[in-house]
Amino acid sequence: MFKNILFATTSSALCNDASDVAFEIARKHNSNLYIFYVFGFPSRGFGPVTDFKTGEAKYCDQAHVDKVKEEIKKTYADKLTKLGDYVIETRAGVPHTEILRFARKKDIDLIIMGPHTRDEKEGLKYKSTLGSTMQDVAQKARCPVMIVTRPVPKEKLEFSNIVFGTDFSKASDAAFLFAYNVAKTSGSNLYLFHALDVSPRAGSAIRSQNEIEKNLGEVKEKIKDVYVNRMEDFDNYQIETLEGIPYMEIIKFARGKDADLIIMAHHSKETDQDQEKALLGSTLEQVVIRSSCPVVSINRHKKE
Amino acid sequence: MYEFVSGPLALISFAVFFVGIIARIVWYVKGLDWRLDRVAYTEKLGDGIKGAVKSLFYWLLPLNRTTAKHPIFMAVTYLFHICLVAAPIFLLAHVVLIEESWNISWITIPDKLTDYMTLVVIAAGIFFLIRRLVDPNVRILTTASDYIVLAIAIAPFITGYIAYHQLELGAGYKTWLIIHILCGEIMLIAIPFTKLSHFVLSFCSRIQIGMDYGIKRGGAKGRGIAW
Amino acid sequence: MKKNKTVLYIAIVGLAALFILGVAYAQDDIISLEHDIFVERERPAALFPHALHTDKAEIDCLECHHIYKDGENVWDDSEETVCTTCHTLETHDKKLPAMRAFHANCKGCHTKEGKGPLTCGECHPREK
Amino acid sequence: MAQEAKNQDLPPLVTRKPVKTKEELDLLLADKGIRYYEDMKTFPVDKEALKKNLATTCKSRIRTWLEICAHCSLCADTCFFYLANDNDPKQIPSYKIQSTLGELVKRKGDVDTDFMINCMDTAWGKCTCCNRCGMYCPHGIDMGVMFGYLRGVCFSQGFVPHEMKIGSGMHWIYNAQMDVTVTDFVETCEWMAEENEDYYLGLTIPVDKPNADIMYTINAREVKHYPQDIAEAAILFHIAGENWTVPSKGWEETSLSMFAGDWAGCKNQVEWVYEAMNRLKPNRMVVTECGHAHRATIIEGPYWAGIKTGQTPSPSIHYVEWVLEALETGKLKLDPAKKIKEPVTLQDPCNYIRNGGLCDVTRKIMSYIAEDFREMSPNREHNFCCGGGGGLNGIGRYREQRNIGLKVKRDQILATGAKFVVSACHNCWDAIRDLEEVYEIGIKWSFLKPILLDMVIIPDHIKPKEEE
Repeated sequence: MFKNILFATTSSALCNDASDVAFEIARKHNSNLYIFYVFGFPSRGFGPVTDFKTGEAKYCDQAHVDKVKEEIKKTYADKLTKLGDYVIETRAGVPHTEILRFARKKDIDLIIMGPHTRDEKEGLKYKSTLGSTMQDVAQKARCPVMIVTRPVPKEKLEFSNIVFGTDFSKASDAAFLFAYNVAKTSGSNLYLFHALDVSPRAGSAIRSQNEIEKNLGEVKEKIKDVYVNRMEDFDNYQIETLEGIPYMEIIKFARGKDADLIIMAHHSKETDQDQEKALLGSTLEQVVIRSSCPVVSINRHKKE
Repeated sequence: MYEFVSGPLALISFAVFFVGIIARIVWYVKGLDWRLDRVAYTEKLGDGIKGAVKSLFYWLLPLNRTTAKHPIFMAVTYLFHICLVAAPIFLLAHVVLIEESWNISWITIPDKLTDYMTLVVIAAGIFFLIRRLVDPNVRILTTASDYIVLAIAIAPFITGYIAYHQLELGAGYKTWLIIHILCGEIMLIAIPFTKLSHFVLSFCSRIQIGMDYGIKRGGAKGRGIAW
Repeated sequence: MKKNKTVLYIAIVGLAALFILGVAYAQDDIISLEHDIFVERERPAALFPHALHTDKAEIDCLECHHIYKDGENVWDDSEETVCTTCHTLETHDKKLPAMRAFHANCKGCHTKEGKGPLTCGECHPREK
Repeated sequence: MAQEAKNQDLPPLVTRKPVKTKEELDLLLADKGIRYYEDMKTFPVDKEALKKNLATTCKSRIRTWLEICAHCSLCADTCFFYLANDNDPKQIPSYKIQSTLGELVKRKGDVDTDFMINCMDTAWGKCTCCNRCGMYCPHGIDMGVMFGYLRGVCFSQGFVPHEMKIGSGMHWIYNAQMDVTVTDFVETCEWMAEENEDYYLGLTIPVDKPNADIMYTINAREVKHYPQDIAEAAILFHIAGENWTVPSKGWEETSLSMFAGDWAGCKNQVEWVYEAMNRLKPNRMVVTECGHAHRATIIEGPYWAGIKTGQTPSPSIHYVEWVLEALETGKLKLDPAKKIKEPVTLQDPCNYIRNGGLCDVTRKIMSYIAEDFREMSPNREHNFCCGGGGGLNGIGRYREQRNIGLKVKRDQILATGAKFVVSACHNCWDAIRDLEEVYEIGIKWSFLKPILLDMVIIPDHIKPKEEE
């Protein structure tokens, strides 16, 4: 299922939780693990690159590459010993570009990463030009992208409870297939969940509770119609709907069900030019920041 | 002595002057190379001429940004050059001498006016000199030859003024007159060989840069370059 | 008293007239080429001590004064003596304009003889 | 001493020839300019060759300029370096050229190594060849042109900044300013098409399509670091319904060879692009939002390639020209409600404004995208260089000097009151990014493509269909 896993690391504490998850999944699935590190962007010509993590300018020559690889090995020493196949790869460039380029080239099945540069000062400085690495990767990757922001106990990686959040988009379709696959393989509980957006942001007129409840009923039917029919003999699922602000409802729901994994689509095309939206972030981003379990974002079907 | 400086020597210096500047123009034009300069001079002659005319128009007249930016200096410069060229050419005495020698003549301007023009040239020369000595920007650029060239350019006017007004000044009229003529001849001879060659080469350069912009650097696009 | 005064006046005028006549007759009182046709002069009139040329230098009148007929100078002192009668400001009848005539005549001779001034200021001196 | 002895055994880094092999290039890259500049200090001047070079290539135009310069200092305040360095007389363009090329010509090439290093430091570190001074000289003396020439002289003698030597080598080896191969380029195009085809139906990036209307060429940096720029271009062409293509060979429009003064390299590079024009026979070529690329391939290129008319084999235009055309003909329709509301200013890139005559084009585009457009002062052909032109952005040796030079642009931007700078040029974009990094004045900057993409009305047949 996860033949090739790409773990995009900043080689800092920020990625510790993600690394635990990455190594464990790779071990469990006997996957090829690519530990991927991006130095940053050349500050000029063929000169040193500015490290996004430290803001330092360093030449990416062989010595430096070796040093960084050595450091990564050291950082993950005890975990690496348990692994079969792994490769440490480094690149200089814009992180999300290099991650995506590599993922495409190596036919990666799952990208695992931490929240990356989101709340770091240096990262913010570049945000207006480079965007948030996580968001860009999640948005553009052809494969599922798992974002881990909190520590995950090993046993939770059995994925007994999976929440699939849908908005019925085409992208959600891809997310469903992945959720279904994982649930089937791991024998998990699959919650097919939709949050009806009743926040003022949604723009529509305020609905009466009757109307909302009617809508919720319709949504349930739709879930059955769209997803349930496609699950052959798999019956370990529940359909749930709630009204509210979508990301809040997903978080609350996942917490209530002691979810181990949230799977959802991320198909916002909002660019960073749109200040308001960039500031609030997409539903996915909010979920990622707040979720206590890993979140998998899927945007599209894998290229055949 | 007077006969010599106003006769054969004058002839020689005029000859050197004319042959010299023509040679400089020929040398300049022959030295233009469409490949080295990266300007399609002949292939796009039409655009080139348009650009050249534009360049000359905006710079022969004070219709350019440099004049707007440095009005005082440029006013002095324009006046200096106008007077420097016009005064000797249209001075009655000079025209009379030329007419008597070569039987060609042209209009003249009143002595009173040339007298003021001479003063303008001298005053401007002093202005340039002081600027060279005082302004750090100009000082760093200045070489000995700049002073020499300035002296060569101003000397005929100072001596001409002295001679015209027949001031004694220790030497007497005739001596000053001879010095004046010599100074004029030195200037004529110096023009092709020194920075004073800008007398013609500046036009060459302006035409060239006009063509450059007219042919190559977007001159044919939109309204062309705005000097 | 009154009669005496009248006599005195007559005497003065008479003397003056004599003096002027004498001067006129002697013809050596020409010192510059003050011709009326030069209305707007750029330079003072040229100095021309006539006597210096005729008496001292003993230059023949025909060197300067001329009326040509069939290529021969037929001038004599009964003829016109004022140069600008023929040589007007502008050229006409193939006659040189006045200024060029003077310049050619004076400077030509000065050059040829190697005597006399050639420079502008020597003939046209400024008033000091 | 020990260092010298050691250096003698190592392969030479400073040479009078361009770098043409991968080995030499790697050696230079690995050196980071340390031994390179150290070796340069003792690298001899080939006086005979220099003399010959000057005699054959320094002709009447430059000699006249050098000779008739009136030393009047009117060019002083035309140079942003002079202004940024508190009116330092040593930064007067005339002084800079007279003390280098002027002296070189006067001495007929009889100069020493220190002199040549000073020439290098001046030609690259104190002049971006923006040609602004040339527009203010009453004699029409263009010191930018002369510094361009001096760069060539320096290059032929091996006195060239480390990164410029590498850049010129990259062009020889990869036909691109960076180590981007044809495969990298084509793959990136495929990748970008894949990444966006779900959002824009029918989106493709056609490679090597003959007789297309537009052959689009780019800057290698877009492949290497900003592939989304290629995607944006593709999307906009697609929305506009253009029949366009990219050449698999001949896609690189930039020329570090030009910045380096490697004239043979320049010729080699543009011929690669022209070859693509001749092969694919497009109606015209459009170059990406890059200033020097336009200058190198469209303005100067034909002369390097020996084309007498000074025109590229296919008519060539800058991206901004295409944008304006698309806006005016309605191929691209922008949503007026999305016009930028905040004050916006515009950077005029020297290489296609002063040296390309496109100032009206960019302004007309601004009228489509900005509600509160503020001109910098001065502007258009008279705008100051961003501070990073002429390859200066890329040279480590002059980083400090460049950062000082950025002050002029910083003050120009601040004076407009705008916090958003539109910059349709890679190097200007970089310089403005760097000036924000160095001086932190709180501005944003952008190419045109993302702005247009944000505002453009996407035709229905391109919109993805959500099964609802």
